[in-house]
Amino acid sequence: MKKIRLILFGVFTLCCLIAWSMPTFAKEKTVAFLSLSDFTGPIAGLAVDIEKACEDYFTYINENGGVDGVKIRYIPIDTRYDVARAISGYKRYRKTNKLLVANAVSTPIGKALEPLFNRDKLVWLVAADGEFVAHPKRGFLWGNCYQDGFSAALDWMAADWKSKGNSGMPTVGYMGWDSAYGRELLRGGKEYAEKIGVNLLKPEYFPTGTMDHSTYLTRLKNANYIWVGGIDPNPTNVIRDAHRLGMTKTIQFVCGYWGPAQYLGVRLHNKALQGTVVTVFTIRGTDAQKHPLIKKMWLKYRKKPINELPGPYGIGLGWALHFEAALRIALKDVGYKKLDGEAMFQAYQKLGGRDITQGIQGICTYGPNERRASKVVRFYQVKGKELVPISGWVKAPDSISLHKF
Amino acid sequence: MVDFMQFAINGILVGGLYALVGVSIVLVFKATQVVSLAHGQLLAFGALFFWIFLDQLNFPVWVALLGTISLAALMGFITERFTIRPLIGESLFTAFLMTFSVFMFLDGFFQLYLSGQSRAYSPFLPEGTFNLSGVIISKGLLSSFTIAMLIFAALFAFFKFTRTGLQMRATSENHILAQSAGIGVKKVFTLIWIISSAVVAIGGIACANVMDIHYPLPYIGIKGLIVAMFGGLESIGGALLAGILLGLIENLSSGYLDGPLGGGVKDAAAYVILLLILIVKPYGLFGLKKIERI
Amino acid sequence: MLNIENVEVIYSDVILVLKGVSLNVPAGKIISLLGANGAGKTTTLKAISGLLHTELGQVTDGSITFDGKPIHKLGPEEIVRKGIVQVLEGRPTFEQLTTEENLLVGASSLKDKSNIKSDLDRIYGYFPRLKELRKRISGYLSGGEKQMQVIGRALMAHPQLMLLDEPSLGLSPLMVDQIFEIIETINVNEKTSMLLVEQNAMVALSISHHGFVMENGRIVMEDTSVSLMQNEDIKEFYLGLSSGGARKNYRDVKHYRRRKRWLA
Amino acid sequence: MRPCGVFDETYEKDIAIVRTRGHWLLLIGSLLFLFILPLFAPYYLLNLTNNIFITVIVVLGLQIVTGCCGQISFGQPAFMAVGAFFSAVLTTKFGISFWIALPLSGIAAGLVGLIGGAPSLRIKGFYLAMGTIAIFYLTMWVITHLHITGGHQGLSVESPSIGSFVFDTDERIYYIILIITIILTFFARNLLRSRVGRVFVAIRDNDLAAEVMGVNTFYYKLLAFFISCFYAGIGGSLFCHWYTVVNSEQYTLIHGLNFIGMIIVGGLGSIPGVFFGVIFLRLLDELVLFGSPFLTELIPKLGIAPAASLGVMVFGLVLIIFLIFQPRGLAHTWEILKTSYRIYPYKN
Repeated sequence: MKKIRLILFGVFTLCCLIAWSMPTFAKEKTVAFLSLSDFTGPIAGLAVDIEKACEDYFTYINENGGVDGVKIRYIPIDTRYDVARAISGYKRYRKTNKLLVANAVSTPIGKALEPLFNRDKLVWLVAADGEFVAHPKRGFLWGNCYQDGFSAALDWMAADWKSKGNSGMPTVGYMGWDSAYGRELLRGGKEYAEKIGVNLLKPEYFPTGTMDHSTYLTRLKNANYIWVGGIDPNPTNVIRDAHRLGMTKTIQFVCGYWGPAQYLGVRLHNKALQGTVVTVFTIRGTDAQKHPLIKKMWLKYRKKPINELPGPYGIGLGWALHFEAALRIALKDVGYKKLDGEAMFQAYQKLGGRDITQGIQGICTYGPNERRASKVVRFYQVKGKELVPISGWVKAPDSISLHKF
Repeated sequence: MVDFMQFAINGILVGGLYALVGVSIVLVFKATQVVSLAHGQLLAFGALFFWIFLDQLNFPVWVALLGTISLAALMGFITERFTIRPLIGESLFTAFLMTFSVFMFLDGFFQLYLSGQSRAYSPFLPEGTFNLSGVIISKGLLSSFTIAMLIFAALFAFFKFTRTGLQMRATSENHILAQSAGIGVKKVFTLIWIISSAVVAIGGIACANVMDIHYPLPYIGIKGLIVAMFGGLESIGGALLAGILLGLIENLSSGYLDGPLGGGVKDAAAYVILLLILIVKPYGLFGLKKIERI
Repeated sequence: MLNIENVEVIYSDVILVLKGVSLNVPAGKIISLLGANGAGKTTTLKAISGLLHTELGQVTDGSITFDGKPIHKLGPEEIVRKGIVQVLEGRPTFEQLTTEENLLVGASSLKDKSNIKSDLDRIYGYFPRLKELRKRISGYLSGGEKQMQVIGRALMAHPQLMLLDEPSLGLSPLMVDQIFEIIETINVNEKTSMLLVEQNAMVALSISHHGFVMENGRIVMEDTSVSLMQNEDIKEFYLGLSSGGARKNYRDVKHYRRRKRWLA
Repeated sequence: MRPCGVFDETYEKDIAIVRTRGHWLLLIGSLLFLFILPLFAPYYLLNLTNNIFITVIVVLGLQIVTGCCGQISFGQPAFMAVGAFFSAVLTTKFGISFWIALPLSGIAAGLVGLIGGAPSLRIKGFYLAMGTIAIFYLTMWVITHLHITGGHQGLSVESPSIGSFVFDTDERIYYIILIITIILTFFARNLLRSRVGRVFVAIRDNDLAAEVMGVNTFYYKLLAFFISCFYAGIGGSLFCHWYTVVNSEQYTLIHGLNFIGMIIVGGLGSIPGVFFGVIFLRLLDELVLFGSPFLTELIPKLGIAPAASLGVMVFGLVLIIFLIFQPRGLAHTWEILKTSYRIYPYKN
C-alpha cells in the first residue's frame, strides 16, 4: 500500500513538472492562434466541429510551408464554458511567442477577457454580440451579429407572409435560452420588429436542459412564425416538440446559425424539421458540400463521406481564412520581426471589401469602425434529407444602431 | 382549460421519467446510505449503450434492451466494487464525493465518445399523437411513461414478495443486524447497485428518447436527486409520487408564471417547492424520520 | 465444538480489548460468560460471530475454531451459515418489517427454502405470542415480544451454537424467567449449544452448565456453574450475596485485594 | 510542528497557535516569501496564486459551516455571486469606494446566507444540502432577473484604487488578496479555538446533545452560515474586482461541488486542510486545463475534443484514487507527519 502511494505521488509530481516546464516550441517562425472554446460543455455540440475546421485549415497551411514561411501554431483550450478557466488559460498562453489572435467562444468569456485582450493589444474574435459592434474596440465578430441575423429573418418572414397572399404583418414568437446569449438577439431585434411593424409576442426563455418545451410552445400558438434560439440539438428538440403538438403544420419555424445542422438535427429528426428555415452567415447544407475548399479540407483531414459534413464547419474555416489573410497583410506591412497584436489589428481592419472566405461567407466588411465580418445572410430550408438554399446572399438590416447599448 | 390539461399531462408524463431516475438513487441510498451523483452518468451510459446496440449494431429492440441492461448492471457492479466498497467505514461525505469523482471520470468517457456530436435513436417506440378534445398526447412519451410505471410495479413486487427483496429491506434498516442474521451485506450492496444501475439505464433510454443523447443528459441525475429528496430518501413510492409532482410543478409553473416573472421559472419553481416541502416535512414526503437518542 | 484460544482483539489499531481469551463451548451445553461492564464479553461474542469488522476491530492473535475449522477470518454471513448465530444486545429488530418478515430474514442463510413454512410453525410453537403478532410492524412491539422475536429469528437459521448477549436486559423479572425457560427448552429440544453473556448472573448460572468470568479482557475464573455459585467471590461481586452482613471498611479493602489478585 | 520533548506547561501555551521559535521563524519566513513573491514570480503563477487565495477564502467559509459545524452547503457559489454583484452594483451604480463595498458585500452575502441557513432549523444532512442547492438556484435566478445587476449580461467593474494608484494588474491586486486571506485565515483559526468554535464542533458531532446542554443550536447554525457566507461574499467581491467583470455564468453548481471536494480532500474541520485541498484541486484543474493543448501538440492525431475529454477523465480518476487511498484528507496525512516528527527518535 505504501509503495503504491509513493508511486502515485511520484507520477503526480512528474506530471506537474512536465506540464509546468512545457516548452513554448520556439523552433521556426511561428505565430499563435489561441482558441478558448468549449469542448466538453454545453456548446460543445457545435464548437467542436468549428474548432476542427480551424485546426484542419491551419494544418493545411503548415503542410504547405505556412504563410510566407511563417507557420501557425493553433492552441485550443477547453474552458468548459467556465470564465475562470478561460482566464487562467489565457494568462497561461499570453506570453506565447507571437500570440496574435485569441478567440473567445462564449459570450461571458468574451466579456470577461475583453479588458485583458485590450491591454495586451491582441486581436480577439468573438461570436456575435452586438455590444462589440456598438462600441468597437479590438474585438472582431466571426460573421454578422445575432440581432442582424434575427432582423434579416424578420424581413424574410414579412416577405414570405405577403407572398402567401396575406395582408398586414405576421405575428412572430421568440424562444431562446434563459441566458445572456438567449436574450442578446432582442437587444436590437426587438426594436427592429417595432420599426417594421411585425407583431412580436412576449419572448419565451427556457433553461438549457429542458425535457419538454410544450408550455412555451403552447403560449406561442397564435404566432405565424416562431424563431427558435439555442444551440443544436436544442432547437431541434423544440421543433420536434412543436411537431408533436401539431404546430409545424401551421407555423413556420426559423432558426439562427446555431440552429439545426445538416448532420445533427436534420438527420436525427428529419420528419419534424421539414420546412424549417435556418438563417446563417456562412454557406450550409448542399451548398457547403459542393464548396471546393470545404470539401477538400473535410475529405483530406476528416476522411469521412461529404454528406457527414457538420453544418458549422464553414465557420471555423472562416476564422482561419481571415487570420491567414490578415497575417499576409501584416507580414507585408511590418515583417515577421515586428509582427505583434497591434500590426495584426491594423491588418484586420484592412480586410474589408474583399472576398476572403472564397464564398463561404459574404464579402468581408471589417474596417476601422466596423467589426462585423460580413453583413449578409443566407436562408436555408430543410427539404427532404437536405438543407437547401432558398435565397442568395441577402443584406441584413443594421439593428445595432436601434438599440442603446 | 385545454392549456392546463396540456401542461399537466405533459408534466406527468415527463415526471414519470424523473421518478425512474429518482428511484434508482433511492434504492442505493436505502441500502447503503450513500447519496449518489454517479447515477447521472450511469443514466447517460445506459442511453449510449442502447444507441450503440440499436443504431450502430442494428440489433432488434429487445436484444438491445437486454444488452444495455446487462452492460449497465456491469457498470454498476464495477462502480460499487472499486469505488464505493473501499470506502465502507468512512464518512458518507467521502462516499458522496466519490460518486462525484466517478461522475467526472465517466463524464470524460461520455464526452470522448460524443466528441461534441449528439445522437438520437431511430424510432423504436410508437410515434404519433392522440388528440383528446384539443389535448395532445404524444404516443412516444406515453409509452415511455408506461414502461416507467411497469418498472415501478416490478420493483414493488420484488421488494414485497421475494426473499432477496426482503433481505434488501432488512439490510437497508440495520447493517449490523442484517449481518448477524446471516445476510451477506456486501453482496446486497453489490446487488442493489446492479439493480439500480439497470433501472437508471432504462430511465436514461426513456429520457434520451425525449431529449437525445447530448451534453446535458448526465445532469438529469441532479433532477433525480431532487426527486429522491422530495419523496424522502427511503421511499420508493415517495420517489414515484415526487417524480410526477416535480414534472407537474415544472410544467405548471413555467406555464403560468413565466409570463409575469420574466422567464426561466421552470427550474426555480421546482426548487422553491422542494424547499417549502423540506421545511414542512424535513424528511421529504415519505422519508423515515430517524428517532435520535442521545 | 467452539474453541477459542488465546484471542487478542484490537479496535482501530490501538485499543487492545481482549488480551488473550481462551474458552470452549462443548456441544449441546449452555455456557455462561460473566463479567463487569467493559470486561470484553460482547467483544468476545463479536469476535466469534465476525461482527468485529464492522466496528474496525480485528483479531490480531490466537485462533477461533468451530468443529475444528478456523473461523476468525470469515465474514459474519459465512459464520452464520456455519451454524453460529449471535443474538445482539438490546434486542434490535428490523423495525419497518412485520414480525413474520423478521423471522423470514432470519432464514437468509439457509440454502434450502422448502422447510421455511414448518420452521415458522416451530417458532410459533415456542412463542405462541408471536403468532398473534405476525402481521404487526415490529417497531411497535413491547420489549419482551421483541426479545422473543429476536430469539425466534436466530432459531430460524438452525444454529448449532447461539450466542446470546444479555437477553434479560431491561425486562421485568417475570419476563426474564419466561425467556430463560424458553432458552432452556430450546437447548434441550434442539440440542443447540449456547454461549450466554449475562449481567444477571443468578439466572444465567441457574440454567447453564459451565461458567467463565471475565475481567478487563481476560478470563479470570472458570468452573462448573454449581461450583461457581458456591464461590465466595462470585457471590460477593455477581450474585450480591454478602456473607459478612453489613459492610465494613476493612471488607472493602479486602474486596480491593481480591480484585487485584484477579487482575494480576 | 514541535520536536520531541517540547511540552506545554500552561494553558496559554496549550492553545497558542505559534508555539516555538521555529514556528515564528517559519511563519515570518513564509509570510516574507509570500510578500516578495510578485518580484520574481511569472505573471501566470500570480494568476494562479490569486485564484488559489480567493478560493481559499471561500472554502474557509465552507470549512466553518460544513467541516466544523456539520451543515453541508452546496450554495457557496451563489453567495459568492451575491458578494460579487453587491460590490459591483455599489461601486458602479452608487459610486461607493471598493474599500467600503468589500466588507459591505461580505455582510450582504452573510445576510442572504441567513436565508440559506434558515432551513437548518428543521432539516439536516443531505436534505439540508439539497435545500442549499435550492437556495443556490433561487439566488441565481433572482440575480439574473433583476434590472440593477445587469441581468444575464452582468456588469463591468473598475479595479480597486487608492488615490491614483490602481490595483489593475495581477501583481498589484495580489497584495490586497494576500492580506485579506491572511486576516481571514487568522480569524477562522481563532474562531475555532474560541467558545463559538467549540459549540460548532459540538453541533457537528451531535446537535441534539448540544441542544440539551443548553446551546441554542439554531442561533449557532445561523451564525455559522452567516460567517461562511461572509467569507464567500468577500471572495466574490475580490473575484469580481480582480476580473473587473461580473457575470452570473461564472457561478455554477459544479463550483459548489468542487468546493465541497476541496474540504474533503483537504480534511474536514481543519484550517490547514483548506489550503491543502484548494491547492491540490486547483493545481489538478490547471494541469488538466493545459494537459489537453499539450497533448494535441504532442500527438496531433488525437484531435482537440478527445484531448479535452481526457482532461476531465484524469480529473475524476485522480480524485477517485485520492479518495481510495486517503479518504480522510490531506490534513490527516499532515497530522501523521507532524506526529512522526514529534516522536521522531522514539518511533518503533
